[in-house]
Amino acid sequence: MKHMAAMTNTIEYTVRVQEEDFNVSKETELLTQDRKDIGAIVTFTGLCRDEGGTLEALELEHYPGMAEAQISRFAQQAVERWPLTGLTVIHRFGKIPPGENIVLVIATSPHRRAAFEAADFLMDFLKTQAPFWKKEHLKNASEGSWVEAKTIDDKDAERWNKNAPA
Amino acid sequence: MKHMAAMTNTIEYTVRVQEEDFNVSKETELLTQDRKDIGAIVTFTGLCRDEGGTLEALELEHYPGMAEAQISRFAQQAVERWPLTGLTVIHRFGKIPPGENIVLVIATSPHRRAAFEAADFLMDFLKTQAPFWKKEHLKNASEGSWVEAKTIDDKDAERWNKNAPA
Amino acid sequence: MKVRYFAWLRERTGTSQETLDLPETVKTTGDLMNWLAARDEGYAFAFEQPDTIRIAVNQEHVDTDFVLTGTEEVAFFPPMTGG
Amino acid sequence: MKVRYFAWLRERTGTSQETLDLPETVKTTGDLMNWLAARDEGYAFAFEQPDTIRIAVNQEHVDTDFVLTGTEEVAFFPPMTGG
Repeated sequence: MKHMAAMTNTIEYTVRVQEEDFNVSKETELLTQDRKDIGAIVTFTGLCRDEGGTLEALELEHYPGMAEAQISRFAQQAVERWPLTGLTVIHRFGKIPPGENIVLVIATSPHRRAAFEAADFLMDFLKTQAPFWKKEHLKNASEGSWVEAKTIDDKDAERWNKNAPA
Repeated sequence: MKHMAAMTNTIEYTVRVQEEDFNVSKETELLTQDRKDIGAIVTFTGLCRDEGGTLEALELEHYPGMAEAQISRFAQQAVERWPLTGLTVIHRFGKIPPGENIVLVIATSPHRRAAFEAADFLMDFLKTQAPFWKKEHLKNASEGSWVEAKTIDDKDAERWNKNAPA
Repeated sequence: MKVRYFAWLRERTGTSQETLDLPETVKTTGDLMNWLAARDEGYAFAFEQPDTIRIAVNQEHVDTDFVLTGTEEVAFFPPMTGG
Repeated sequence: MKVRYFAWLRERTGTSQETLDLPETVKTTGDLMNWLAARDEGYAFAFEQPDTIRIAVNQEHVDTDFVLTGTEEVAFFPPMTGG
């Protein structure tokens, strides 16, 4: 899903919600090819941990349509708030075994702080505001259990209301 | 240059100062292969900007020996301060044309905030504490000019004294 | 009106989505939760702790006092755990 | 003692490194800067604004009051601009 931002001053960004895996270097290349005005690339990749070998897989359920819309809303906020040259957000759904990718944010900018903050901001809101739910399937349990939301994630997201970026 | 941290609780990290380019996905692969305990990978890549087409190249001078030692000092601080599973810092020297890589930081961790903060921390200290100096060679100037240090970079580095990480 | 359930709300109601004709007494999202909770044991279990449930109307977050007039799709789900 | 110069200090002194025998009056890094500044016009230019110059002794940052006893290598350079 490709979005063209409405304001002329802000950039195009890419938001995808998909079952298949993504390739970080390929997605980075799409944001950097043929341009020489980028000073900073920050990539965040979220992976499925095996929780000390106990996890069989994570199952990610999502709300199709609303997931893309919510991520796009925060991507739009990011491109309006920071001077980015590129922004890509990809979130997977379905059954994901340990070691595999779950989520990717890439932010590029002339300036390192903008790239760091935009990627950090998007991850905080993906955690708390995007309609995805994780179910843990453990190796020694017949039934999976839903991961509970963490207060710390809400607190992380609140940082962006209090502090205006530099 | 490969360092084994002295304390048993902290991890091995990699620091390299080199003239040749680096490959982000190859360096990431070295930190992630054969392990399933990583929940977050943050990569920061710093590139040479063309400054609106005016820049011919950046020339990076460094203090051999001290450059590696200073970066290693901050890498050691990072692995002691955050629960990282991997950390790689690479800084290039020599003449670098627009669009090419200058610096790479990769931090991996079970937790996203640790990976973000460690990469951010290292970049702030590389900017202000590692003995590298940039000279700009402009297309329409016969002589290069030394880039001046920015107060904002010092302020960024000071953040890490005031705020203890979560 | 289309009503959707996700995660443990889907499992407890045994329903991922359904189309319902609502009585006139159901005016807000909060009314709808109470009405659904009274349908059967599964729904009662799903809605037993209404404070933990998030609501979206036409794919945007709303509160329990949201008036349903003109609503095409309501969704109920637990706090989100993406990323 | 080995003395090294980087960036515009190297250019202004015309020297990247040299080995110097210091007079006994030069006891600290600050004394050394003053002594070097008096050598010739290039050195005077290099050290004309001592506040902007950073100093390393044996590859660690030090101040102008650092006592040089036992020092093998001193380096002078502008504020760093890496990263």
